[in-house]
Amino acid sequence: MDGAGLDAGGMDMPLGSVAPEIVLIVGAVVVLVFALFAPRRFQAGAAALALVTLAVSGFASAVMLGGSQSLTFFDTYAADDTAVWAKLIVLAVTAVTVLLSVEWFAGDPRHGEYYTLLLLSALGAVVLAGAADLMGIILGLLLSSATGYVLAAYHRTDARSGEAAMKYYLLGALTNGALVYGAVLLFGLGATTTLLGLADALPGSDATALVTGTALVVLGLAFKLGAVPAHAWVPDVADGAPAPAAAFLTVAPKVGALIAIGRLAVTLPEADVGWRPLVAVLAAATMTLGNLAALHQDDVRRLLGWSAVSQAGYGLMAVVALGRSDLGISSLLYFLAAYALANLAAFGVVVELRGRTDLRSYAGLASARPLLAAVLVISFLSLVGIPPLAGFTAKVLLFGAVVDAGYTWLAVLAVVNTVVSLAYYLRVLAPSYFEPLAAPIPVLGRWARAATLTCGLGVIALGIGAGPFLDALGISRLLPG
Amino acid sequence: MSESLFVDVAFWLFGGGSVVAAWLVFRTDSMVRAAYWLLASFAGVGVVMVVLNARFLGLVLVLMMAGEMTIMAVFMVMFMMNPAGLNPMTMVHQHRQAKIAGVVAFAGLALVGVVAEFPDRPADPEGEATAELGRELLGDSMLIFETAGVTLLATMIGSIAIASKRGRFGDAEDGSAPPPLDPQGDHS
Amino acid sequence: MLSAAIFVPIVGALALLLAPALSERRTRLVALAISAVPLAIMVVAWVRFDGGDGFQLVESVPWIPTLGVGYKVGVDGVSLPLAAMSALLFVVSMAYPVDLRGRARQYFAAFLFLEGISLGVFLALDLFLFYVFFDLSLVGMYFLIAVWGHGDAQRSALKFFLYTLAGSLAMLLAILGLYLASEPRTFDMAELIAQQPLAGGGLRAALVFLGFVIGLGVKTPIVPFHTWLPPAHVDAPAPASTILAGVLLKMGTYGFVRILLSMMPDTFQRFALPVAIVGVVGIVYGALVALAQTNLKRLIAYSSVNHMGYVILGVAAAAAAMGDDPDAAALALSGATLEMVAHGLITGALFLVAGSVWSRAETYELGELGGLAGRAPAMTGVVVVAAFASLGLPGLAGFVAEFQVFAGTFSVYPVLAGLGLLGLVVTAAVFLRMVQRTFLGTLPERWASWPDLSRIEALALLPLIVLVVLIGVAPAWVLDVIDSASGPLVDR
Amino acid sequence: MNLSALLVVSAALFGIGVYGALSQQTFVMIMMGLELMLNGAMLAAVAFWAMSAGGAPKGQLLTVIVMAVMAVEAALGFALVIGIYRIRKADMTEKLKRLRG
Amino acid sequence: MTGWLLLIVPLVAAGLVLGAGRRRELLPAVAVSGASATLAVGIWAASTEATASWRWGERLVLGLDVEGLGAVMVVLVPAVALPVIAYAAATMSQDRALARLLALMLAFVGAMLVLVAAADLLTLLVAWELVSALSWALIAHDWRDPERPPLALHAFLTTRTGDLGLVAAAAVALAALGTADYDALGALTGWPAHAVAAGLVVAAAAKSAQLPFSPWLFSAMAGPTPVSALLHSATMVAAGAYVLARTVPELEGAAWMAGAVAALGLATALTGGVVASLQTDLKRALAASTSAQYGLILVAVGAGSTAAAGAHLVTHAIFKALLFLGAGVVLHAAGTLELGRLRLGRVLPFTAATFVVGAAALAGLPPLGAAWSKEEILAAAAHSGPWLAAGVVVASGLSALYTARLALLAFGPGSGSASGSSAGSGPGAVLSKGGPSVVERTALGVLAVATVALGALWLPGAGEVVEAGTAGLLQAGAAWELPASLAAVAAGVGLVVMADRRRRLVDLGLAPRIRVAVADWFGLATAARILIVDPVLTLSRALATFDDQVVDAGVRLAARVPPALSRALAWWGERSVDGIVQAVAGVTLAAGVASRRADERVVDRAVEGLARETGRAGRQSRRLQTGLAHHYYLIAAGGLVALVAIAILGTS
Repeated sequence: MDGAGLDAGGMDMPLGSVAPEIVLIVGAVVVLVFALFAPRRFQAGAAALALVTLAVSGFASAVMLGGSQSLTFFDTYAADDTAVWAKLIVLAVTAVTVLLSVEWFAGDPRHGEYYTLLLLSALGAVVLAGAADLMGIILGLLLSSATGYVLAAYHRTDARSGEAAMKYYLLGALTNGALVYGAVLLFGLGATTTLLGLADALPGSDATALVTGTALVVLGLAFKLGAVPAHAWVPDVADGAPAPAAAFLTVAPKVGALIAIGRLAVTLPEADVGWRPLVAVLAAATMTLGNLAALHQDDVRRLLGWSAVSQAGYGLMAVVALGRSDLGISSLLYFLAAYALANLAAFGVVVELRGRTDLRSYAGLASARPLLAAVLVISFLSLVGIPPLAGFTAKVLLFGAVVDAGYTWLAVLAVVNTVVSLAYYLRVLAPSYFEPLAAPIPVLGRWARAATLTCGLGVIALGIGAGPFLDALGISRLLPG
Repeated sequence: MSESLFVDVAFWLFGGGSVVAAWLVFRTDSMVRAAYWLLASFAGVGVVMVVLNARFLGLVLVLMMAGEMTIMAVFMVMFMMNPAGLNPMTMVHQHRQAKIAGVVAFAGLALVGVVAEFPDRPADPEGEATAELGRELLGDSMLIFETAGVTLLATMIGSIAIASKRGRFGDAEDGSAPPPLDPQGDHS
Repeated sequence: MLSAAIFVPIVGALALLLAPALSERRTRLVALAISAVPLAIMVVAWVRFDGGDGFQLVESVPWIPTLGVGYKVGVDGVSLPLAAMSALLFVVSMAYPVDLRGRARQYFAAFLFLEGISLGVFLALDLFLFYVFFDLSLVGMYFLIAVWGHGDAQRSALKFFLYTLAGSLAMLLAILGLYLASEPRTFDMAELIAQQPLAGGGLRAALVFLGFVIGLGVKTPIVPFHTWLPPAHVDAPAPASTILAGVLLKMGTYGFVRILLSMMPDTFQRFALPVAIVGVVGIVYGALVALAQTNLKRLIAYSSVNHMGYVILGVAAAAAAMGDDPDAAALALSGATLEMVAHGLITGALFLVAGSVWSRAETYELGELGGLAGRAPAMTGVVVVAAFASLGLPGLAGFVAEFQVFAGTFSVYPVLAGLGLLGLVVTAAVFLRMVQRTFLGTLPERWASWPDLSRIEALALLPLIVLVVLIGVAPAWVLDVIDSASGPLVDR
Repeated sequence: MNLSALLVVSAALFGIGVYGALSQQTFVMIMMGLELMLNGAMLAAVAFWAMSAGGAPKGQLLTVIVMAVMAVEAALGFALVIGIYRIRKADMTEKLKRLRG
Repeated sequence: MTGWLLLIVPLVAAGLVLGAGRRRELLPAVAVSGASATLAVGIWAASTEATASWRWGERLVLGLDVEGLGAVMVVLVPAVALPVIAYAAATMSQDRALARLLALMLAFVGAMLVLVAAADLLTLLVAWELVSALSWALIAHDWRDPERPPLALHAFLTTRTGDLGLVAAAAVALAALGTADYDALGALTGWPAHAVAAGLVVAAAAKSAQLPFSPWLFSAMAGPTPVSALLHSATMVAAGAYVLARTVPELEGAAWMAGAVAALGLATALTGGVVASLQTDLKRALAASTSAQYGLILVAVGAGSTAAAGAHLVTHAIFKALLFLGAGVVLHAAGTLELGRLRLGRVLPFTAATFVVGAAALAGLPPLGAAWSKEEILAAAAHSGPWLAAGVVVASGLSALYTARLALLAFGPGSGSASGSSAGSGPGAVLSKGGPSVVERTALGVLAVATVALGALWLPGAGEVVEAGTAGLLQAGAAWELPASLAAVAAGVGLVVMADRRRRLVDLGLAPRIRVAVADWFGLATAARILIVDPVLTLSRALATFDDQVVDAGVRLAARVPPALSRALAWWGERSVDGIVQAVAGVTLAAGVASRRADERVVDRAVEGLARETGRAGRQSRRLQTGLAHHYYLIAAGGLVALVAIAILGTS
């Protein structure tokens, strides 16, 4: 898309390159208006509208694949394949979330606005993934967070939901302060906020300021990613937020955040700031802490939350390899897709089981709900990285990338962590399969089930069909690197 | 040079005042007073901005914060069951750690400010700062600006969604709980 | 055709799970019919195998071309006997009666799944594919042990899964190391063998080698990575033990041949001595520890450690002798390969009988048994033959293999070979004591009505025993197939 | 007045904000701390704009963005506090410890 | 390929026997005809010098080649086996597992035939081990008796230990030469030659019950008498001597081998003589004499006279089978083999007569053939060295001594023994069980006649026949040799007569403790148990414990690391999340913000967890997640400092 067709405002503002984003905004507004004026019994129609929006936006994104791979809007926004893939992943995640939400929120009078917020939150993640400007990163993160807090708090009479949102907010606001200050420092050094400009200006600048600014920005993004040391919100949100929202919040923002970290990393001059070891240590700490804390969880949703923390650590491995291994970008995108599917599938099972979260209450699941149990197995094994599921190929790529980048120790640590993670995933699977059914296990509804099963199948399909997908990822670039 | 002197004095006065006001936010024993100290701190920074030739920004800041702090004060009166918000309050925790964290944060950033060499490229004092900002908003950074707008929109929708008690269909909170594990319950 | 051997059972497993429930008997019959397909395919492959060098009956489809990953299967003289033996063991194990806990469909589905996976390991000609199957075998076995095991089955299964997954992942890193060193990058085994990446030596080669040794060694298992094995065996249902010992352990040793010996022979040669020492330690240590066991299954499990020691010793000797003394190397390698097959058949039979013992007595404690020969002559006969085969009696399968291993080893590591011989005596003591305590002496009152092998049990054991004798007496038909690969493998 | 002095003041504001955010128990006071941090950031942004970025307009815009951040966080913070207070009668962090572990 | 008939015929016969197992009345006929057929095949093979080969693989080919001494053995083995099997079929007709016994015996003969016909070490090894295994099954025949299987195991393990020598020899030969043919062994040089030689000596020593492996023969007595007869005459025990006779001349690369074999043989001959003299059990005495006699044969082999060795092998095989069968009759008739309670000469005259013939042969009394072969051994020894000759003379004196003692005690006139006479269960009393049957008599008679017939060896010209038959050489004897050995024999017999007069023949005047110790191979078996078996078992138990508790503990420990780590994190988190900041700031701070109660609970729980020593305490890891937002703030703040630090470190 060279912008010639839809050039609206100026010489470098091809609206076509942000068509998916525009569709999301318009869709969000349409849904909002619909929700405001439609009678209560039609509120579910908002879900359909949201799905249509996502589909259109997805279509608009898909046609951009293999496009110009350039920066646009005066170097503030990236129109590269990485951003497009991120959009597609986020949109798919959002669509699944919509399906999971229909029956979950059926009794909520504010059902309609929920989809508006969901769409806007998706937009935040998308913007974060595409931002090629520090301000864009800040705003994408802010949009994603602002909607995220609300999504987490959406059960307004549920104390846990509010508590989760509050903690999410408090941590987010603090780290946002750090992010902003870090961005300001980087601006001070480079006199610009576009990543392209910074990439030109930063080499050779003052190391003290650069290091401090980098650390501050990384802290801000670590929050969005759910990485140490700003990870604490993840288990709380996974536990307290409405289950479909939890599914969304542990996945979609990470897509944006991980890519943003990647973009930032390739911008920074490696000689002046050792971002690679920094990210590596962050990855190591995140995966280790997440796995350790998940080890003895008796609450499945919290367990999934901690597993999401550890997965963020794995994801950071891809960033470590950026620029050093040609597997870097494809491992990053593939990991995101694989993680998104598996995590959604796992949360989908929880949703379909009406939010069932006590480990013991999973006893006998396999005999009562064999398909859901199978999805649980598939998603967990994929998160562990058992072939031929998507998670396995992701891990192969990640391990390969970091080994290639000279960070074998990180790969070894990731291996150790993987073994630990298997232990807690099996803690959930064991009662499901090896214990007799204690009480009947009611389910939510067919939309949630359909979405869950789709994700489960997707995990398998993405794993076995990794070939074409990786082919397509192969040409992705991470601008401005 | 007199202008320079004026600038220095104004800076030390308002900049220093801003810091002192900030400190007093957490030293006062009433939430309402804290809110106004906060406003004072922002006002001090606003003035410094003006001094630095960012007049528009300074003004916006002061106006915005004045509004916000008013809300904050009202809010406290409304919700904290603390008319006038004047009751003594020393509600702190992990005080020592917080102090250390604050000191470390200050020391670290001040160190960066003092030690680090930033490019020395002063802005043109005659520059049309406000006009440039306008051009930037509608030109190079239009996308950023639009994003900010959407973010504010989302914030409005979200705030209302969770804070407003009344909905179109009666009590907004009715039915806003997670579905029960057992569908025989009140699930519709 | 080979792909069918892999996917017919897997698809069959899915079909079994999704299809409406049948009676246990019918389910068994259907599953047996499906599981016989790979065996038939292996027989056909055996007939069509022309005894030449290199991979044959290759089927290849690109899979993830970006990464140089392909779906590629085929056989050579090393993999064909192993695959055929595995196919047979699966049919036999599935036929063997065992308490299914009312989950017949799931049981047979798990078995069929594992069958396809196991054959995949031996037939894969792509490292990525190899790893996929290698890892998946853990999943199938985990469920088999945990659901249908007895005793502390969940714990044992968990230990098995965690421990062997750790090993697998170590190997994954090694595979990646090898992959990243190849140029152009590929997982294709034939191409990697041709490229010989990391042939230059150096730290990287050593680390990759170490990763493989740990990864494959856990699965084999080599001492001291064997401690998952006894609990897994003891608590697993007998047919699963059979598969675990007969098939899954071979994946480790097969990897030694298929990967280390073929793709990084230089490095292997450099480190052959320590590996050989590990092998000898396994031989002696496994035998000695087995000697002290009072639990039938633990005893057999430790004897597996001992037997895998022979295999490791043979492979290491082959690596050491490669180039200098190709005859000795080929001898050792053929021996090691045949030992894998022989051990599968022999130990398979032993574990199946152990299952029969459990189904009759609910115990494996040797002290509670005794004098059963009078009540169960057929069972005794099977165990005696298997025991003698296991201790390396000529005329039975184990001897041909072990003798070749020793003959090959004597030319490079005479001292190690000599030490390894000690294992033979101890193994003899292990097995004859076992026979003695279980079947000879006086019959305890409580087993006065001990039933002999049922018809199905006998029928299942028969092919194993027949093959053990056949290979022992006339091994040429197997050895020629093996030699067709082992000779060229060590002489390049 | 020079850049260093401005940055020191900004650092002081930020540090006090950190202290407040960490030490205060009530949500509203914590929010004040957070605002102060942003206040410091804003001052630094303007300082850089004026002294080291040669008046690049992006500096001003950055300040505007920080203000937006501030506004968004304040609005959402109040909304959340209202919500929490309504269901839990909680106005300080210690009262929210149901989700743990 | 027809050479394999040597194996196939007896195996088929064994199969037929098993097949006829249901119809017990057919068993003797089937077995005897099978044994006869085997003998026929043996004769045919010897006369045609049959050869055969069997391909195992590219590098492994088994071969048979009946030649030289092998040709003799190929006839001898079934020839001795035939009467033994017939005897067994007759005497053990009540045994419910007779079919198994006979089948195993036939199979055993088949394995033995392959052993003596083998053309290479690999084939030899195969047969060798089959013989061992079958002997285990034969010895453990009465498996219901809880004492017998362990004895069989002992015998098997001892020989198996020796077998390792042969495994090593075959493997080394194959590794060094690419073939293990006897004919090729001469090409061995250097360490492989020594290794092969040593392996063969060890293997042969074990099989032929030479020192230090001799005690297994006693354990082997746990088998039925016919089994003992079969094992100790021409078959299993003979294998060792036979192999040495075949290989010592070939292995030129290991010059020490001949001397070692001779020394070993002499030592065993002397020791075995003493041991045999002190036995109080007829079969055990015969067993010890077997060791001693094979010691003599080894002397001959070591001295280079394969012919003498071969001749003695043959003569010994026949008379020893005779003696064992006689012992069997005794056992059958008297129900005991206790030497002090026999003296059955009057009661079992025919048996006594045949036994005396055998005994005379064992004692080396001319004109029996055994005496001739012994004289030839002496001649060969004398040719090698005077000390060896002197030893052989002493050994022959010993053999006369124990033989005479045996004959006297078993079949001597009257009831000389105190216990035998005084007890009510005297010989007369036990005779109710009856004397030897027709088949037994026939078997004894045939063997006795054969023993006597071998006296033909004294005829002139016999030496050439023997040399031709065994493909070896005889040494010309010196004049002093015959008188010397006769004198020794006389001395031995004289001693026995003297002792008998004094009624000390049973214990030979030795204190019981010493006698028992010496009779038990000078405590060799005990020593082996104390020095080898017990340590191995102890080691094995120790290793098993080690394996359970240490090796696996390493794994368990590793498994405990993550929980422990998370426990540490928990402590850190709960007790003072705040500690991060303090630590980073370098300020020492007393622990603290979390409430006292929480603190106590954590520490308490941590202690509990430790006490339980399970990974369960790892549950505490999530206590870093205190649920308190301001703690999260601290973590984030501390983490930021760490980030800066790492970035600084990483930048350099």
